[in-house]
Amino acid sequence: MHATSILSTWAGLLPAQHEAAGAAAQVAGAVDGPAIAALAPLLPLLSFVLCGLCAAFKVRSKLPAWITVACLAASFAAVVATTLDLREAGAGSVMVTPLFDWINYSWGTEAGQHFRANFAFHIDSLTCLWMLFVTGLATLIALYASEYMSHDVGMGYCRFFAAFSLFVFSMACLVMGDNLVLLYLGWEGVGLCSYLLIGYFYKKPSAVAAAKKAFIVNRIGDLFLALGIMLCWVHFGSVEYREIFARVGPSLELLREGKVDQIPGIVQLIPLLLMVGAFGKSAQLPLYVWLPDAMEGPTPVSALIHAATMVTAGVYLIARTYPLFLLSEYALPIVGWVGALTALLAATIGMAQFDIKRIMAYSTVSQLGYMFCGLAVLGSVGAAAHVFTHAFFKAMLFLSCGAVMHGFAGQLDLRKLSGVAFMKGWGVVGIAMFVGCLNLAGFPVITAGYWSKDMILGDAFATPGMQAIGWILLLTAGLTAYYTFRVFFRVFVGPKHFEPGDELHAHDDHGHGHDDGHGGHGHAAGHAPSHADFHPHAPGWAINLVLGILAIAAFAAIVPLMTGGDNGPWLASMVDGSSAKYLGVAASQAAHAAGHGDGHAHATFFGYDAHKAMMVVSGVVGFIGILIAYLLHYAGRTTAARSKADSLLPAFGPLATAAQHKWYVDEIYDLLIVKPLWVISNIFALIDKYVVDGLVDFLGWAPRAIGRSLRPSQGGELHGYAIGMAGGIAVLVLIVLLVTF
Amino acid sequence: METIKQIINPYMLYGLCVLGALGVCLALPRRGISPQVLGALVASLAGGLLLLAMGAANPGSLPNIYFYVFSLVALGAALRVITHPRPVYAALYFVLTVIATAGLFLILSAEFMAFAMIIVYAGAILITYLFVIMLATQSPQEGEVEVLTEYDTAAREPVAATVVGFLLLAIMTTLAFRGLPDLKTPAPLQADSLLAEMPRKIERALDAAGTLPEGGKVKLDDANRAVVDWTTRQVTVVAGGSESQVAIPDGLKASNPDRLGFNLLRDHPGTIEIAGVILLMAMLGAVVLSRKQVQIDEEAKMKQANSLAAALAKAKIDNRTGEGGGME
Amino acid sequence: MTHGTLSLLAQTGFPASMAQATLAHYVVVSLLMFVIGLIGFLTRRNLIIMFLCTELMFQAAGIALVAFGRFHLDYTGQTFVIFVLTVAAAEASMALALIVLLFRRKESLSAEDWQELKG
Amino acid sequence: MILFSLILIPLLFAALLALAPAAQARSLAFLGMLTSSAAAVLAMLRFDWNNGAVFANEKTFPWLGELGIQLSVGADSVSMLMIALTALLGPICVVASRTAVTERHRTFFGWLLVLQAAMYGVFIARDLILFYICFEFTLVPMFVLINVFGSTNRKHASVKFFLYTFTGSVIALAGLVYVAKFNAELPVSATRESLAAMMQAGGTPAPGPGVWTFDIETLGRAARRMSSTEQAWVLLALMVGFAVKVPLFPVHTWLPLAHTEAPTAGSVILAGVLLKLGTYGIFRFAIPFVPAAFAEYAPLIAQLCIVGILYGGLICWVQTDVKKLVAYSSVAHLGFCVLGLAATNATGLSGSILYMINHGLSTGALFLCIGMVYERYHTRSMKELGGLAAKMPVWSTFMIFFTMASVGLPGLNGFVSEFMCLLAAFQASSAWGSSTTMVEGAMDAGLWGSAGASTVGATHGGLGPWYAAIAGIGMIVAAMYLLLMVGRVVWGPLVEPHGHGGHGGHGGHGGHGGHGHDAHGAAAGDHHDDHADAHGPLPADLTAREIGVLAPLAILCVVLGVYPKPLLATLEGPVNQTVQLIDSARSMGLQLEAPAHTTSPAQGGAPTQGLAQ
Repeated sequence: MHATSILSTWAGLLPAQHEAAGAAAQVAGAVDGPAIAALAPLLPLLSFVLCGLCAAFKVRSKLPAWITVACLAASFAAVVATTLDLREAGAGSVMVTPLFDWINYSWGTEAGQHFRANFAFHIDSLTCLWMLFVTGLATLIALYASEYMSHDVGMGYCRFFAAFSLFVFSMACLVMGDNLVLLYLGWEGVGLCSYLLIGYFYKKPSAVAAAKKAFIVNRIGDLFLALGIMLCWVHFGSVEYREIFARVGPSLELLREGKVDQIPGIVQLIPLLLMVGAFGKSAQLPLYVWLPDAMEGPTPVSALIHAATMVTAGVYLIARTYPLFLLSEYALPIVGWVGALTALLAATIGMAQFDIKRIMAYSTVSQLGYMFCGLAVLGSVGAAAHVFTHAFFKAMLFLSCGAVMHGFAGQLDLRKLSGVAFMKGWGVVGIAMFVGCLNLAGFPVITAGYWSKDMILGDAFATPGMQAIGWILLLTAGLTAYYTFRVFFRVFVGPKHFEPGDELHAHDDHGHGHDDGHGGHGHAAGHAPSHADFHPHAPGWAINLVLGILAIAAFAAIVPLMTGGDNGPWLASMVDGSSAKYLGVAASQAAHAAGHGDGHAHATFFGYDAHKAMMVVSGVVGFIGILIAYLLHYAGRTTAARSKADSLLPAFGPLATAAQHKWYVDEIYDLLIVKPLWVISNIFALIDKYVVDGLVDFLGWAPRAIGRSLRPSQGGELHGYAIGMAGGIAVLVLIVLLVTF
Repeated sequence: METIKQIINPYMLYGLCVLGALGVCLALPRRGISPQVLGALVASLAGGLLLLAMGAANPGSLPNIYFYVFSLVALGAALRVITHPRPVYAALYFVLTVIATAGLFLILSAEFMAFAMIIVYAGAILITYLFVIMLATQSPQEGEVEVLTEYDTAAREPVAATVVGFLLLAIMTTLAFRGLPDLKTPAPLQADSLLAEMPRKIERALDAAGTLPEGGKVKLDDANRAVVDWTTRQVTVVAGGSESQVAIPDGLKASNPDRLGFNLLRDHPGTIEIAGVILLMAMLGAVVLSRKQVQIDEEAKMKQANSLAAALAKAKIDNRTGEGGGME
Repeated sequence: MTHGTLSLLAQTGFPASMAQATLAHYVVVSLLMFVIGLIGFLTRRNLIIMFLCTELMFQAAGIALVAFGRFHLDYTGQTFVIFVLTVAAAEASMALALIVLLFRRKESLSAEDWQELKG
Repeated sequence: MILFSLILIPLLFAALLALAPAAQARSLAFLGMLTSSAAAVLAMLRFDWNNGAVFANEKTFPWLGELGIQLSVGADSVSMLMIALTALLGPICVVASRTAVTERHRTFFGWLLVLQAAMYGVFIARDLILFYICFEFTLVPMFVLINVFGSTNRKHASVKFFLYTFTGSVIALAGLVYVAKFNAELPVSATRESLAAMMQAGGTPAPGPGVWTFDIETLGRAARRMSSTEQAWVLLALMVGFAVKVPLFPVHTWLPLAHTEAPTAGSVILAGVLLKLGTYGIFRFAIPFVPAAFAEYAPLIAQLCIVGILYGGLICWVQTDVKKLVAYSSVAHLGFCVLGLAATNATGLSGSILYMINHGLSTGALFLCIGMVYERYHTRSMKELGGLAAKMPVWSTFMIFFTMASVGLPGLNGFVSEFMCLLAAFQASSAWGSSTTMVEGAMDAGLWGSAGASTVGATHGGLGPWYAAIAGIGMIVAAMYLLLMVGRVVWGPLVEPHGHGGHGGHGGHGGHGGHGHDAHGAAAGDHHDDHADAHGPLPADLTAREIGVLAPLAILCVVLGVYPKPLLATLEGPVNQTVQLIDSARSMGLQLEAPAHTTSPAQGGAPTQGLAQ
């Protein structure tokens, strides 16, 4: 018994699984999910392990890429299967697939005396929606990367795909976790992978710094998320979604009755804390600064992690815990304003940048702001839809940029590239880029981006008190259209012209890249002679295939948006079938009632129905943006570098410069936070050395010093003894004098 | 404080102590410019004032004028002893101190001690000192200016020492003055009973006065004391078997050495023995210490060691035995 | 010195008494001399002078002893001065012998040169 | 007996080592470590993990009967886990020191074995004196290891380490002896009397109140009967001793110095086990002996922890010495650990004990990693090292891995314990409750918007969300300094100390031949023969032996991060028992204090006045 107990305790997954299953079964309304759902995260994990082994055995082929693609594809299939299972279970159903116990202990039998955060997967329609595009896009981008990263075969290749797989695993945990702690695991896990992948070119100090920045800024958000989780647990006695949502009921009742002020303050505080976590991960003000820098990573990483999936985790978090957000008076308005301001700020910065990848990064920040606004204006469907469509077209845009970067030796400056779409072998890239730009700009009717953006704008104008946000978003939409097509008109059309980059990012530390990577070009007289030989190396089949699929998918994204079954469009039904719409309609109505008193009336846009009006207005705004971009960057452009727009630049004065320098936000942060902290740290170090330790040293030194100071008196010097004797007598006599006084 | 005030105002006492300290401090030799004369003047001033100020409230009980003369000379010479850079002069000043002290002893009616002091101290001990000083000081070579040694010209920590010294002075004077008025004045001697112990002296005095009968002797009792009737100051004299009463001459009394001798020999015989032993041991010690032998041994040892070292070094260098070196 | 002066100085035998104020004068002289000797001992570095200073202190002690003896009409004070004298002589002989010895070693009379005697 | 053998086996091998030829010292030490670890494994197998609170394998020998001192051992699950950690790190240290220690093998390995025995002794002791002897005796081997085998400033470091911790422990001993004295002066209860009459086999009376004994459990029972003033003083004495060992904020300064100067094995043991003696002491003595006082002063302790977390973390951030950085990070990390203890709830205590183990694994491994680099480059300065990923990919992987474990990345071991400690601090607030009678509660109710909010997850305690929030900043700071270290040392352009960086192009060399050490070896051989000698036979990247040292730690990091359930399960017993002690002390304190406050002025006033008159 003794000997076997430890073994049985450690024995492994099987008994624990039963335990967890039993525990889960106790929770009301929980349906055991399909085991296949567990494959969705586990297959990427397997891929991670295999890639790790490849690295250990120094595999010098594309094997890790194929492993990753295969595993991710299988994972995608598992998600699809799960989704089908879920549909069978019926709309709004929730399934739980337990795996094994994680942090699970108790100190009593009462409620709240048992902490349980297990490896178990919460499967509902929101999960499936997210997992579908995460695994799907991940598969495609892994395929893209297999070619894109090919120059690193045998070196960073295994590392790249290992981290890539680990990312998908973490993302799956984030999305599928059945409790907030598992979400936190995924949350930090994707942060780690982001860190590892941004720092992929680890010899570049800027990449290392960017990776560090991303991780630390994210950690700030993570802290608040963790505090939110703790508060959640203290209040609800659980971190599992099912139990939280079950216990949030009384408060929702209060909300429905309009007694907002009776909702406990703790509950209202939870979303405020969770929100900051979301801001960190989704690069919103004031924590957005890491995302543009994160473009130091390889482009597939930018596409998958920093555009399509990871950065939408914040949106997911809010959508997932939407009932909690509804309870707070302040949470959603704050989210909305932060989102709107971020959208505008990032758009203004994006307009002034020249690095096309950075423009895309700022555009991502801006679009994430849109999504947050969508959530804030009680349009979680719109937000989810925008996440969905944005994932496709933004990934495509990044991948197109990546292809350009790949082909032109790291050249990303839009002043040094022109007419790329018309070069030989670049057609697919050009088309993909065009499709992406149309979507991002919100070209009316035919693009998915238009519809999803429209939903958010409509909701914003339809929600009382949120019109201001709506106007900001509308302005941002125009700016977005402008800077998107600025890139397109400058880089992909117009006269053919290119200057190769100094060096391909990936090549700077790998010898073989130098010879063919350094290209020359006739126009670039200033470059090294070898540049004359430079030929842009057009993308291969994998890249083209992926771009093609994505281009189609970007359009196809309209389908789930617009069509569907009985419960409205598919996507809407999926969102509504989850916690993101959990009692949402009633709650929002109640919130409106509480806020204004005039019940169900939607706000209107100049007397028109906001949703219908937006279809027109946003389309027009998008057109105007594109038109301006055309006039400034295509019609008036003479060479690659010069266009009429440049002459307009001085008109904006310091504003343009400031926007180009990202409104000096990095510098301000550095000045206000990093520098003082550094100074304080140094002061602390000095205090530690001289005060805290000095005190200790003094305590050790004092007896020695006393002894040392007395030592000369015993130095054999006659006078010393004599004076001691005389002084001693004086003291003695003095004592006698005083005593006998 | 009350008791001190009978003798001197305490503030004046302490003030003069400070002044004296300042003076002594200045008078001590030091490197560079040292205001020795000024210091000496200040110190003497302080001492003199102190002595004058004491008992000024009751002029009748002041000591006589010679006390001031002798004490100031003694103290001034003592100050010079400790301030003079040349040991020889210091020793000579010490002689002066001894002589002045002897003068004080005279005032205190201790004539024997006064002269013994001069003879033993000034005559013997100080001469020994001078000898040693001569021995231990190199005389300047021909045409060479005598240079004082550094340890003679610069006092060591004069301030600290002076402060300690005068602090001690202030405390001790306070202590002494506090107790002095409480001392009970002893009753004057009723009779010079000690004279009875010295029958021969009485005999000689009677003889000199011519009152002693021929062949007469002073009558002794069992303890060999003269039989004296102090009320009439008459001593019993036995002359040829008959006793007669003879008056003791007026001026006759036991002198200072008499009394001292009696005190010393009758009251403190053991102490004398001890003193004798001390003197003997000192003599032996001095003889042993100053034996030339010791030094020779040391020198010989050193030479031997040196030569051995040299021999070894030599052997090391040219690989030869150092016998020659050993013989040196 | 004339007879008169001497007799003035040395009142033969012990005079009837001595005022306390007068005793105080002698005590002060004695203490002053003692302190001067002490200061000398502390400040001078020449071994011989230091010994001279101890002699000074002996002197001071002698004055006090004689004065108190006089005050108490007792000769023991003077007797003790004799003993002091004896000890001083003994000490002087030993000390001077030692000084000579030390001087032979180091050619110096400085007390500071003999710190190693601390053992 | 199996537990006694844990002490005896290393000592026996140490004695053998002293007699054996120096050439065989290494293998003999390894054998000794393995044997003792095997004994530990055997003890673990015999332990009933389901009843973690029961002290198993108890064995008692009489020793000094007059004072009731016994050789008494036993282990509950907390002890067993600490023993497991010790048993793991011991052999690893021997293997890791294979090339690092180049001379005086017998001294090094002999003392390492003695240290191992002393550490085991601390964890298994059931008698206070035995505990204390072992507790103090860890200092001697560590002193020798630092003093003889340390780097440049080793003399100062070792003396400071010894004196500092020794001073603290002596004060702790005073507190413990006071408890023993208090126990001895208690009246012998009636039932006790009859029990005391029944002498034990050795002729000593059974431990209990009224007799001199150092039995930990008896003393614990007695100590809880002390007055609150006495409890506070005893707590102070104990905390001084244990806080120095931990080390908590103001008394931490010996640690960076000792870590920096110690040899690798010394650092690993120091960070891995020796620091845990402090936290273990708090858990084993401070809390059960004086639970009421501990609960009362827990906020103060927690505040010190938080200061340590932030202050230590920020100091890490500006260090240039890698080892010093990790050493200061220990100050911050142990701050979390003690914060969990100060939360005085089950979450906190479990988390804290887990933290002890996890910190031992991850920080121990970090020290091992740094030691491996030090062996190759003979420097620990971040200014002289950089971009080692190019040259040492395997090492870099491990380094990043353990850094992440140390940062507290979920999925690795650090997270579970760190999260639990923070959660414990968060929930441990009396203000959470619905008790509006308390002023604090009323204020907080106002803050949270509503009274009577359901807080099912809250526990009693003096901390609160602010403690967790501020301590949580430590997580951010931890990321800042550890990533700074990784960014400098592992990533970035290759930087090597002078004499190492001369050969080969920085980038090209790392890129082409970075995987094999052949290229490096050849380059070194061509250009720098002397330096090839200087770092001995070690290749550029890790050897199989070094990987073998790090791999078990890495595996454990993952396993404990993903599946801490068995540990948590077995810790429930002792932890819940301790929490009950605290809770009962707290409730009793509330009952006792209330009347005491009202009556004491009336009663206590009169005699005071009488005295004054």
